[in-house]
Amino acid sequence: MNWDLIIFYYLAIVMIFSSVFAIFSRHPVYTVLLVLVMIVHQAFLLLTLGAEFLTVVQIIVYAGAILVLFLFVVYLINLRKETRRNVFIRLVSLIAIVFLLFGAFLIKNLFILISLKPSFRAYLPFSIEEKSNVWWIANYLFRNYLLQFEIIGVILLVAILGAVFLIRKVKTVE
Amino acid sequence: MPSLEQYIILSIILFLIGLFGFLSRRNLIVILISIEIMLNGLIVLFAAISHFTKDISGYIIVFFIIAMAAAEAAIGLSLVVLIYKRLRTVYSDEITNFKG
Amino acid sequence: MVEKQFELITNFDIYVFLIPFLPLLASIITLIFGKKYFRDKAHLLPIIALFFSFLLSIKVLIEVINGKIYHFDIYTWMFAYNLKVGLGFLVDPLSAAMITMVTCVSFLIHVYSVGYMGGDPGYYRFFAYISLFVFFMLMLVLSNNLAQLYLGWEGVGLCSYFLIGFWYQKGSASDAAKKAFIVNRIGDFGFALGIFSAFYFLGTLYYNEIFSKLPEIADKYIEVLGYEVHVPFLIAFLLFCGAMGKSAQFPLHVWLPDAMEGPTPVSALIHAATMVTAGVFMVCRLHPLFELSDAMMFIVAFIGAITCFMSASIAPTQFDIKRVIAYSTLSQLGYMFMACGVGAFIAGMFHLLTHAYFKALLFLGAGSIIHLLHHAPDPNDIRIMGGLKKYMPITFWTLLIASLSISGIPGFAGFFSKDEILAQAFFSKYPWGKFIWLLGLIVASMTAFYSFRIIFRAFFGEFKGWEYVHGEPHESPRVMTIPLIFLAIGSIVAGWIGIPEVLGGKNHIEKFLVPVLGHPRIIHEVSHSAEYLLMFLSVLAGLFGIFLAWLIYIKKPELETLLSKNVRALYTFLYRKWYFDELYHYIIVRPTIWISRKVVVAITDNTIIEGIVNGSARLVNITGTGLRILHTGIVNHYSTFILIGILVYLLVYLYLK
Amino acid sequence: MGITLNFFVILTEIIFILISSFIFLIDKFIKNKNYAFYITLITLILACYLILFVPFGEFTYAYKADFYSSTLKLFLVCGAILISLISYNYLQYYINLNSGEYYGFLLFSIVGAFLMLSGMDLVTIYLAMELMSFPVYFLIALNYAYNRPSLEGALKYFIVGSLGSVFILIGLGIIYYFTGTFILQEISKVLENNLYLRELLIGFIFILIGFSIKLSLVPFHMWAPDAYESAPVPITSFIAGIVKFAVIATLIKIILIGFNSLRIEIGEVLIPIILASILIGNIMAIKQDNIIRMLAYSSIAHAGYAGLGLISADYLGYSFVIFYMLVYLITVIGTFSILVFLANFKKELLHIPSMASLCEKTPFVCFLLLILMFSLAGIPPTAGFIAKFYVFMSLIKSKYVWVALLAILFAVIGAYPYLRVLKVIYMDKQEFEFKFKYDFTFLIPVCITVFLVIIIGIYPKPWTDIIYKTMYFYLTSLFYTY
Amino acid sequence: MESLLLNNLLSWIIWFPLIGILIILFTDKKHESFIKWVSLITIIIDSILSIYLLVNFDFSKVGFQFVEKKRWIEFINSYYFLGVDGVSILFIPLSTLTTLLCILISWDSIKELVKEFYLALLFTNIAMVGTFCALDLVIFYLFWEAILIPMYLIIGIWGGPRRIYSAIKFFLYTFFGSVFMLIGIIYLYIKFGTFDYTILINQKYPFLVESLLFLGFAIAFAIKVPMWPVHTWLPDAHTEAPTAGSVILAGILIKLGGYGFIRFALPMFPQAALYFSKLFLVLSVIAIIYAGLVCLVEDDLKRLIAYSSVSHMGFVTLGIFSFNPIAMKGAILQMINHGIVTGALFMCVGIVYDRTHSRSISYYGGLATSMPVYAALFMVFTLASIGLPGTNGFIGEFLILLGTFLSNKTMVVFGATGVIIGAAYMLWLYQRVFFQELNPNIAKMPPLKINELTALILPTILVFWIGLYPNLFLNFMTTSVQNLLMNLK
Repeated sequence: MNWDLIIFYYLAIVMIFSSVFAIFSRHPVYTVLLVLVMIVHQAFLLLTLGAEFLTVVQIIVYAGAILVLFLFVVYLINLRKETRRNVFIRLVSLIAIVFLLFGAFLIKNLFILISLKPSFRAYLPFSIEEKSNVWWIANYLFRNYLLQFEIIGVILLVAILGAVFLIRKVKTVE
Repeated sequence: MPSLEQYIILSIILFLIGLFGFLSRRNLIVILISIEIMLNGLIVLFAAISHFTKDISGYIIVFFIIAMAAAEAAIGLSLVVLIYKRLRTVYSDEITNFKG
Repeated sequence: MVEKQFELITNFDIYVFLIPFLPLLASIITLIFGKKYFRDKAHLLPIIALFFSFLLSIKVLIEVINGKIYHFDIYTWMFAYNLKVGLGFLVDPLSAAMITMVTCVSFLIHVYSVGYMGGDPGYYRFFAYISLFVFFMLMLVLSNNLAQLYLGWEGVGLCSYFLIGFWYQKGSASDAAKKAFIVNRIGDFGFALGIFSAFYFLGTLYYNEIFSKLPEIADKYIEVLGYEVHVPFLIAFLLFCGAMGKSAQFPLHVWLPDAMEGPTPVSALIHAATMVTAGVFMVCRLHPLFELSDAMMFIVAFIGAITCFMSASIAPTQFDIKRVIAYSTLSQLGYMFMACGVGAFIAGMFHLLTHAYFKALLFLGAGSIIHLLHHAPDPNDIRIMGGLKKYMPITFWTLLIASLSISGIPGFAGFFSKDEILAQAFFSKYPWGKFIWLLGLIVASMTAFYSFRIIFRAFFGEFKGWEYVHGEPHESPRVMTIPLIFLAIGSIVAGWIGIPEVLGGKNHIEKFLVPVLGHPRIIHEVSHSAEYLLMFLSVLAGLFGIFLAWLIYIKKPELETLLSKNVRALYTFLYRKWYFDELYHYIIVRPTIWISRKVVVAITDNTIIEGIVNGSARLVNITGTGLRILHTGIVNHYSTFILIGILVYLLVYLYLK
Repeated sequence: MGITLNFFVILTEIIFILISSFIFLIDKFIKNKNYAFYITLITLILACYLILFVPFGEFTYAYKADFYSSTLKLFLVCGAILISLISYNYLQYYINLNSGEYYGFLLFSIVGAFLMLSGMDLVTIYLAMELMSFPVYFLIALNYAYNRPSLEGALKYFIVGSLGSVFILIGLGIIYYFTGTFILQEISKVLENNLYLRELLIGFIFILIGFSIKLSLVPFHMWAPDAYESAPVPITSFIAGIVKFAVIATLIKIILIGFNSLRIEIGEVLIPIILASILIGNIMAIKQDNIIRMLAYSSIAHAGYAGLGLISADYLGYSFVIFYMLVYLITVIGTFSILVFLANFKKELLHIPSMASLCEKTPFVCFLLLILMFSLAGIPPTAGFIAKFYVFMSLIKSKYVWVALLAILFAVIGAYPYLRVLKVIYMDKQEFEFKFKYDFTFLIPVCITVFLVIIIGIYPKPWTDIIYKTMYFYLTSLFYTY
Repeated sequence: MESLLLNNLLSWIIWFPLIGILIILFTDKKHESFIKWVSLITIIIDSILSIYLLVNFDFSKVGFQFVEKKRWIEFINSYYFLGVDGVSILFIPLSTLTTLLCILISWDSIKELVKEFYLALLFTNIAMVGTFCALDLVIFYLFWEAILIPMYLIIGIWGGPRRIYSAIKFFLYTFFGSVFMLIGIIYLYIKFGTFDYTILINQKYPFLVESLLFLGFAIAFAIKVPMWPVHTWLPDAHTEAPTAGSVILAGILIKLGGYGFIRFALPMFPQAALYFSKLFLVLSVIAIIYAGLVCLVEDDLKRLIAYSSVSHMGFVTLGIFSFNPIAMKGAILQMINHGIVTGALFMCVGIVYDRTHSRSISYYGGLATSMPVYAALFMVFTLASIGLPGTNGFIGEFLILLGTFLSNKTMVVFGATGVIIGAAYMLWLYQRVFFQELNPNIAKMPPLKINELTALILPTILVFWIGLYPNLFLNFMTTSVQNLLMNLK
């Protein structure tokens, strides 16, 4: 048992459990915080995959921006604990059955799929040793993926404009 | 070094957990968070493939996914806040004005 | 059948053409303009037209006697591949004799109607219809092919329908009209099939071609429902079905008595003299076909015999004067068929001609009485008549002549024709001839009995209908009595054209018709003494009937009630006309209506077929309602359905290849 | 390997983004909000010009302006012009919605559609699809000014849409795992070598899920009626017409360029879903009283009909799919412009039973609606029939007679909802006051669309020709290397 | 000039009402009488054109005449291909005349949405004539289905109390049928790459395929005819439609089914047609008797006549499927006859319905007293309907039954009972409506108006014309039917 595996298992177990607890927790604040735990662990997982840049982005964007946003909203809405009410939707058992069917299906199929190891035809081979991960990402992001990058920019613009626009006071007619 | 399969299994498990939350919770905020969990599962998937195939595209997709997650969170949360303001609820089974 | 001495004329002949078309023209003009312009002069045009028709037909008759035969088409009516049918005329001795009789009798009846129908709101209509009828009757008689025969056949039926239902406000009249038409239609069903099969086997509908092709089918058999059937028999039988309908023979006779709802001249013209004899005419016209099948001849004779006996038995029990005469018509028609059935076609035709006169006379005479009593609730009831002899002498005497004629008293027309039939039946080469003769003899006395029953009840005894008559009962106007007189003369004289050679006559009619109808089918050695004996027996039978009537209705009136009381069952049976109306009502009409209403409409149409149609619509609707319930409006459920959709995709994926 | 950064090629999109950003910028300062409409109109007309005259070419691997995408973009822009006219008409009566943002979001969404049509790799297509969808969420939500529950429609659309995007990402992951690329051309190379056919098929299926959600095929359809009903009426026509058109055109493009070897299997996978869409869309449309909801279900069914061409797995069939969607786009714009006309008078008129005896008030409008409804039902001599006819033809050509038979039987059911609308309009009676004003923003779109519906119905040749040519372009260029 | 007309005569006849439509379309709905006159004149000219077509028809020639073939959708090899032969030629004047009668009969009885009504009628005319002329299957289907639109409106808007149900039922029922044909048409195209009728009739198929194709076409036509188990749309539609609608339905629409059988189903799939002919004969006979029985107990005037249509069309299909030239000619002629007679009967019923607003037979009685001219004309049509010799009904039934007898005797024996039942119900109807005591309900009936009288006189003339001199009409079809059946054998 080498360290790589131990770290991986640790991260994986924490991620899984924190997300499970997040899903099952009654209070949204706990959910958000548990997801925060999961996301930080995932950032480290990305590190084990040699993606330093993404680790940073993950921490900054996910933990720093998105989850904080969630937390804000949870506090803004100021929800009571869902003690007296159901956590889950009606007919959750039926949903669960469908979900389990789907999960079984997915896992079974994916197992078959990943057992077929593709002969990796590395399309754009790179070696981390030569240049850093950040260099490669930057290089591709602003060349091959320039358009997509621009689109992402526009998407974020639209999202922000939309969010602002919606929350802004629109005159309503009742 | 863990193998690609292990990463993929982890990603599937995360995805499924997120999916279950997405399907079963009434709270809209939790549903949105579940989307984030699912996306995280996918991040693991892409990063792992990218890592093991020595291909940069996967990382870039991860980058895009994170950005998309931010955008979706912004939209979703603004809708939730608005719904809370207008309809005084954040539970999906109470928002059933349209059906049938 | 046309013998050598005849000259065949195949060119269009305007005189022959005008015989039927003058009445048609008169009819159309009267129908269209009658109401507005002619009103009570509506009779003029038809009568004039018919008079000219009559004259023309006498001209044509003379030409035929002089040895001409007309056979031509006006134009091709239907032409489809090997089917070619024209509207055309065949004037040979048979049709010449018929048209003369038809135009003559109808002319007289037209004249009579002027008086009888005077003042009726539908006066113009009546004359239009009756002229139209004459047109169709003449088309029937003159036709040279089966399709045109069918045209006339249905046409006279139509006019009969109009005229029976002439007083359409009366429910019974319109019922009777409808019944007549439909019963006729049943017969025509067979007739049409007969035409089809004739075409099928012979490939033509023209008489002359049919006759020339008959030998081809003489020994042909065809399988029908597993039985080998003789082809001539099949064709003849189907055609005879039509005759049964039109001539009101045994199973289809029910319409004729009801048809008496029409005005009396109509009964006289259509339901006695002309239309109902079309069946006999048709059998005579197609006699080569009928003769090919002995079985068919038997059936003709048998049906005739049944009808003859049945109606003769019903007639004495009826109180409606016209019905009695109607049954007598039935009986006489049966006689004619009996004659045909034993191969005595000429005798049948002869009886047809004489019968036209005396039966028309009977009806018109009865009409004269009815005219007198027309304020009575039921003017036809002989129970309110009586003692009219002194008030209506002309009517009495003419009616008496007619009754004597129908009873077969020597010297009158009926005697000659009836005697001819009986004699030829007795000597017939067909084995059932003797039986027919015997039955004919019995019926002859029955005929005499009920004929004189009318005479005795109507003209003797006390008049019982005072309350319905204003002042004294009186004779009918001259316009009615003159036709009576003419018909009375006809009832006597018409027989003289067929005085048999035994009695020193020339038997013109036989000579005249032999080229068409052939010699009587009798065994060869016929001794004169036997003929005399038969003649004596038939006269005796007639006299016996008259005597019986005298006994019951004049001498001992109590006998009548006694009889009806003592043999109650028989009497009721006869009085209810052998229960045929009830039989048909319960066996055919009611079940048909019941099946239509309960099975066809209620079950099949509304429940099964509509059920499937509307059911599928309802199924869609229910499915929609169910699906709406699934559509809960909860977004989680939506996502779940998406998951299901994915599962569907994946399942299909799994089953690929 | 050269990467071309020819910004001239994406000029249209750039101008769109710039102008819509500009609208957002200046919106605060202009009182009369109609300016945005005119800017939009000018932009769209400019776009027509640009699409016609900007040369074909590529921008990195991700974008390629070619005959196919340009032609379809042209159709989209024409549709968008009509929709903006409808919107103008609508917003005159719903003033609270009348703001620059409305048009700004519309333009953003159109940019997304353009990028989708031109996108040559899956990532671009995925992102462009999101770009197309996000403004629509906002536009739906905007309607809360008049209809508070309309937030619900936006939320449902959003949640379902984000689930769809997640599944698309899974699909991308699987494809990436086996091919190492997202570029369609490269994927097709892998497939041509008969490698990982089955694996890539499942990857495609996951992508298909995202597209199915946007197309609202049956089990993925449940958001559609809710979203349609809550959106402002012109936006509904946008979702039903333009979004679907773009999505299905893109799907065909993906199949043609990337998954050409798998198209028969893709067709087979689609069969149950497509049939269910037609059946359930039609059945549910019968049960609706709100005409927009009815049209939502009908749009589900129509997506199904268009999908029949995908089942046929035939190039001709694909061109018929596009033709079908084009006809549907035209018809739906016409229909919705009439609905806008009605909604402007009174919102309740969108309730089908309350439309009774409308024909006595505005026989002209009802006549136009009649033609459009028969076109939707697929009765000749309207365009709807020709479109259906072609689709069935391609299906039968591919030996799916039974599918065609079932689909066409469902079409019989599907005629009923439209007949019902006509029934209410023409045959039911009620008393109500109706004042109307024929505005040019109403007359132009409705007359153009009805005219097109009839013209295409009678003489479809030029339209099918041009669409087939766009497909033919791909068929000949399929084996070009980049 | 004349050649311009003659070369495109069919197009002229089909599209001429378009002029009227355009004029009416741009007329304000207030000018009702203008609209009426425009449509009347349009149709009169169209009728004259169609009679001009008859006059110029050369009935000795085999094959199609007045052929027009222009490119339409080359993409799928479909042409704007028109032409007439002896089978279809008579239907064209019949269609225009029927529309003419409809306009006359609706002159006063349509009071609301006048403009739309005449638009719909003219549009129907276009579609009807087009259907009879089309030789390209796509064009045919286009026209065939296009009729549904105006008919749906005519039934649904101006119809009786249950009009909506009937209109929708009519629409969906017939639509249901024709989609099978559509599949068949497409299949033929896929197989042979053309929609050209003249090419398609010469093709050979495997028997199974042929049977399926035949059944697909036959379902469409059988529903339109309508044959027995699929007839239930007809009573509802006929009953609830306004007079003009009933007349068009009875006069032309259900003829399309029979025409389709003769033109398409039989020559294109001869073996299958022969194979299934027994079935169709039996169905025809069932229709004849069954519908007759329904008529016996029906109290609704229009419904009765509607069911009688089913019965009469049973004769037509009987004639068609007997594969006999005489019966085939009879069937075509009977379709014309039935169009005239039943159309006229519906007009008659419409005339009294306009006055009393009752279709119940028991509501009437003794009508002959109050409306004698009307009663006489009704009698003419009744007689024609029951096939009395001298009227046109006889010629048709006689030829059908005679021809069928040559090929199938049993069917005729059963089918001919329909003649009896027909007489029974029609005469009973006549008796209950016109005879008997005058019902006080209808004591005061206004006499026939001039437009109504004109509309009834025209069919009366045709009834006797065809009845007494059918050769004029039979000659048109001789060559074509012979040719058609020659190809069948």
